[in-house]
Amino acid sequence: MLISVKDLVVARGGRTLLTGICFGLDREQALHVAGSNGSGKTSLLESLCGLRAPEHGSVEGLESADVFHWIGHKNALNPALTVVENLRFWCRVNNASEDRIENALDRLQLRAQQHRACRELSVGQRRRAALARLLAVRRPLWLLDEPLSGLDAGGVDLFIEMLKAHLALGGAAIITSHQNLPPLNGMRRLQL
Amino acid sequence: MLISVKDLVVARGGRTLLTGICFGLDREQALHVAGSNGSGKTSLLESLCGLRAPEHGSVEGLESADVFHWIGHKNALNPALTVVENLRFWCRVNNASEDRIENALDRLQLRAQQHRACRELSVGQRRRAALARLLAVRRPLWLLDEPLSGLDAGGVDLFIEMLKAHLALGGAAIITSHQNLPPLNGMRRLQL
Amino acid sequence: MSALKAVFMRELQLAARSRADWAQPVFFYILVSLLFPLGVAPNSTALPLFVPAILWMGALLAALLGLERVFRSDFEDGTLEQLFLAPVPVSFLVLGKLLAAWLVLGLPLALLSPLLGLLLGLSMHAAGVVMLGLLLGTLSLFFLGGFSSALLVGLPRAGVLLPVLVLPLVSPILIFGAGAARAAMSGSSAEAPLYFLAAIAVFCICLIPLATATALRNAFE
Amino acid sequence: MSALKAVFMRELQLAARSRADWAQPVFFYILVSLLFPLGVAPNSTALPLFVPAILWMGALLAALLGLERVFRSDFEDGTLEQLFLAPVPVSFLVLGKLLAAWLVLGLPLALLSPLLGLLLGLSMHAAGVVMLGLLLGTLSLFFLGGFSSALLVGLPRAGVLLPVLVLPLVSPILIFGAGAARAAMSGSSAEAPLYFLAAIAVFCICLIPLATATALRNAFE
Amino acid sequence: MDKLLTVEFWQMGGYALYVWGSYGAALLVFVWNLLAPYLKQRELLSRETRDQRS
Amino acid sequence: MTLWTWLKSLTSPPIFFALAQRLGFWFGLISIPLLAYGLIGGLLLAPPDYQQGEGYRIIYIHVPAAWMSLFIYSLMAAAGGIALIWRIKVWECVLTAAAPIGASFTALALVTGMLWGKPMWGTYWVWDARLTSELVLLFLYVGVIVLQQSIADARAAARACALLAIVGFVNVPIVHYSVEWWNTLHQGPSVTKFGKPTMDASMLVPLLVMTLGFMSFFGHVLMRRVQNELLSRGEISRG
Ligand code: HEM
Ligand SMILES: Nc1ncnc2c1ncn2[C@@H]1O[C@H](COP(=O)(O)OP(=O)(O)OP(=O)(O)O)[C@@H](O)[C@H]1O
Ligand SMILES: Nc1ncnc2c1ncn2[C@@H]1O[C@H](COP(=O)(O)OP(=O)(O)OP(=O)(O)O)[C@@H](O)[C@H]1O
Ligand SMILES: [Mg+2]
Ligand SMILES: [Mg+2]
Repeated sequence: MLISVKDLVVARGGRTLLTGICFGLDREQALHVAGSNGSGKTSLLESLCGLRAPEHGSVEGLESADVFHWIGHKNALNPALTVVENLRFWCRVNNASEDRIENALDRLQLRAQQHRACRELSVGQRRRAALARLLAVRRPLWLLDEPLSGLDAGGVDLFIEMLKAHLALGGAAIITSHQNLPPLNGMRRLQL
Repeated sequence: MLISVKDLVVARGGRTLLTGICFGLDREQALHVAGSNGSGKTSLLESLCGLRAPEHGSVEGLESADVFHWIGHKNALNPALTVVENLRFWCRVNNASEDRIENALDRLQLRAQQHRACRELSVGQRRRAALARLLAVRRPLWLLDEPLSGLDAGGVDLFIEMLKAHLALGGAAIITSHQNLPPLNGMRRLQL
Repeated sequence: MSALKAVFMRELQLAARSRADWAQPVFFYILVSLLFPLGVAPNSTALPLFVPAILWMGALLAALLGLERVFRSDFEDGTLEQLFLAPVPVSFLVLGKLLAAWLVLGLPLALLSPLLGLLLGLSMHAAGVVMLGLLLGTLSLFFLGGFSSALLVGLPRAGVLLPVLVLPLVSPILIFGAGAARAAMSGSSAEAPLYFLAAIAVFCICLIPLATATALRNAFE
Repeated sequence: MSALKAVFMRELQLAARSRADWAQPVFFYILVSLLFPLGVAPNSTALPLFVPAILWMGALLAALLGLERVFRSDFEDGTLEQLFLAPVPVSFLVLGKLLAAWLVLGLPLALLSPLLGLLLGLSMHAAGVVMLGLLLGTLSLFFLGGFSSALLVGLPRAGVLLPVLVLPLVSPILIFGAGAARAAMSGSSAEAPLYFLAAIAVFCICLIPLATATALRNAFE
Repeated sequence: MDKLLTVEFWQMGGYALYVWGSYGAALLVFVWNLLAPYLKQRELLSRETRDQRS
Repeated sequence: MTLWTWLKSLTSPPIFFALAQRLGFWFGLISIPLLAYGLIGGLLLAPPDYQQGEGYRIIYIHVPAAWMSLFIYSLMAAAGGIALIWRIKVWECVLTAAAPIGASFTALALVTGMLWGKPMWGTYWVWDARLTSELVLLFLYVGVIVLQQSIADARAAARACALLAIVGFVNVPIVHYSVEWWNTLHQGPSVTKFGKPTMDASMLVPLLVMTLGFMSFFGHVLMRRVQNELLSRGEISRG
């Protein structure tokens, strides 16, 4: 089990949003968390990765920070730095080698933009740069909040490919998305 | 004609993105602008509404500010103010009456959140609050940049309903979206 | 007009929401004025000579602290572009915003100054002149400062750049203001410099909003 | 360690983005210190008495203005949450960030101060003491400035408490710093206050990153 | 022109330091103003030819 | 050159570039004899002052430099106005190109003023209105330069500088009239009182010639810098 969640209760601003969340995720499995606006998907993922203390319940498997990746609604790109500089920074902070950056940029088709400051990128290009982090630093579990937002059709396909390859390599992923994801092997759906 | 665009050239940071854009839009017509990430959809819409000077070409029909609504990637909601306060502010700045706010909130199902500060809303709820401006202040032409981003399935349906009603009332709209919009009467598609 | 009022009221509303925003400049002002004498030998007889300069510089620097963010949050959350598309001249809206900013951040400084002045040993009369001067002076200061921060909106290190632009612009105000206070202290008439300050304030209120609106617009393109 | 270095280098990189960046703190400091004399009667002979206070105020302001956004922009663009999930203690990263900020903004001020002091009429010896004092003092001031900006990000409501938290820490720095300079000006030994400043600096470097990290953590919960 | 060779001229009635200091400063300003744009232009033009070649 | 092409050259980067080439050359050429005569006239021909002796010869640097500092800032404000109203790139370049030159002349006026003040007033510096406002003028120039370098986009930067130059222009009359408004140590207008200058012609003529020399030198450098500005913006492609 990469992650196992038991009886999780998530609350925001004094309102209980989710109760009794239980699930476990093994290698080569993915979970698509779906739910309407404000149902608590982002709050759930933040609780899983430890940014937010859950009201109750336990999350096992994510104690060490280098097991998982978290990509939220925000891209965590410094607007004044270029795409490459941002990625390099994240590799260094996470003690990872910088060799995979090139490959990550290739895969996300950001080669032409790699030396441009992130403030000069379009919204979708910025999202791609954020996703490139997943490939630049390898981690077994991905926690992704709306990874498809802002991506064009080609970008969505690219992401699905990335996800497939990740699962095939023994990774796992928890993904929220309002768009339907194509059925993949090992993908389950959690409706909030 | 609500808007007529002739031979528009759009450039960003010294790179020419689009050339020879020509179209006109009448009442009860909508234009779906589609294109890959970075193709210049946002830049085009910003040029149309006058935030950005086009390199070349002319845009007619948008000289007066109270003809059109612009909703960009950013929601223009002050995080410290509540949803109602934000909407009221925009009504006042635009010299519109505040009567329609209630209705707008109802339509976008934001009634429960109306007195919460926008920083405490989920991403989709914030997008809904931004879209509520369309109903709170009535304008014949809508320029919307990715209005569906962050909306759940219900939210997308709501938006399509809004759009239909707007067109039926003699309005027009230019919309960028990476998601497919359902075929509507009077809707055309512009592929960049 | 109603749009100007809307912008003005919103600023006040926001200020009431986050008290930290306006508490910081006031705190800084007190800090500077009270710590300054500590930097000087205790009981120095020269201190009174410097009180006007301390009160004026303190107010100026405190105002800078607040001005840095007048336009930034609006720029970042997209409010500014909407304001550009409103059916009202932007300079109007800027006027409302800056007046409100002055009311929230500048007025408290001016009202506080006579108190600090008395603490530092000014006479009643001189303290009054300092307050009057600062009432007028901070007004110009906020308009010039707002203009400069509009020039810098969106830049990552606006905080340090702002003083570099503002201080030269406001130095005449500082000279007149401290001059008025010094005149009051020495018993001569402080009217002329105060009139000068009033003239500058009127000039700033009338013309600076136009320049500021242009500067903001420039930040988009 | 490599993470600390990464954060440190990124700050420097950001500072180096625009060509004029290195010059900003310098101009900033020159302007602040030269404007003070403007408020004083022309040719006042008492000016040198105030020079230490002027130089220290400039440093305080630089710390507050320059650090206003250290954590805010990272918070807003999502960098901060990623840093919390990095496999390194956040207080480490905070240390890197604040040291870099000091290097970019604080160190130039300290190095410049003896020059300004000489311009404003300090003796050679006193100018040296001012520089030493500022080297130590700006370090503490920058850490405190970073802490207060973290408080504003993490606990916006605590903003009003800011004075209560920061004031007791800032005032000894200013008192000792200016005291050292005064001692040097009057020819007596400035060692004791300088040691005190060093002690405060060590204290700040060791403990403030921890407090700052805790304050930042609150931004999420 | 003989005046140039007299010591009195160079002493400037005791003001030599100030007068020649001023003229020296002026010389510096003039030289900097001439050189800076000249060097910049050379760099710009060479960069452009390099860009065109590549 | 007809009037029409002349006007067009003021708006079209490539044409202005060529014009700047020629103008720059002529300005440079003219400045040589003017400066030379100014130097000879000022240092050799003009008689010593009856009060200040030889020390007054600093005037031939100080006053032209001070005048230029005011003139160039005014020019920048005017260029800024033109650039903002008609959105003409060439004038944006004129504005940003003039700033460093103006700053250098302002610094020169300050340095020579200080060097003159020591023998005349006994001190290098006093905080009086004229001296202070000239210092402030230097900082205004610095502000424009720093602002320009801080904004990445060249056009946005130039337009921001234009606004700053216009708002900062209020300082120019303050510098000029400071000696009349406040009683200062500094010399009142002695040259600029047209009609009856209080200076002898043998002293005055070299000063005026020197000023013209400074002007045309400024013209030469300005043209060079405008060319650079246009080149670095990629407005000119030399094939
Ligand atoms: C740092 C010190 C000084 C500064 C910053 C300074 C600045 C200036 C400025 C800005 C002007 C031009 C004023 C205008 O055209 O409106 C000027 C003119 C002049 N200065 Fe100075 N000055 C300084 C020291 C001196 C000294 C020491 C003297 C001589 C005793 C002097 C003599 C003059 C004269 C004769 C003029 C021409 C006045 C006229 O006819 O307009 N200056 N100076
Ligand atoms: N500030 C800027 N300076 C320079 N270039 C920019 C700037 N902003 C965007 N660009 C570039 O302009 C192009 C168009 O950007 P735009 O935001 O219009 O794209 P878009 O079609 O809206 O893309 P998306 O689908 O990702 O939103 C992109 O290639 C982008 O990199
Ligand atoms: N800072 C906050 N304080 C209080 N309540 C909050 C805060 N942020 C979000 N909420 C509330 O918590 C609920 C869940 O928010 P969350 O962001 O997790 O929703 P979500 O499922 O991610 O929605 P979306 O699909 O719109 O992204 C929402 O009802 C929201 O209003
Ligand atoms: Mg969410
Ligand atoms: Mg876009």
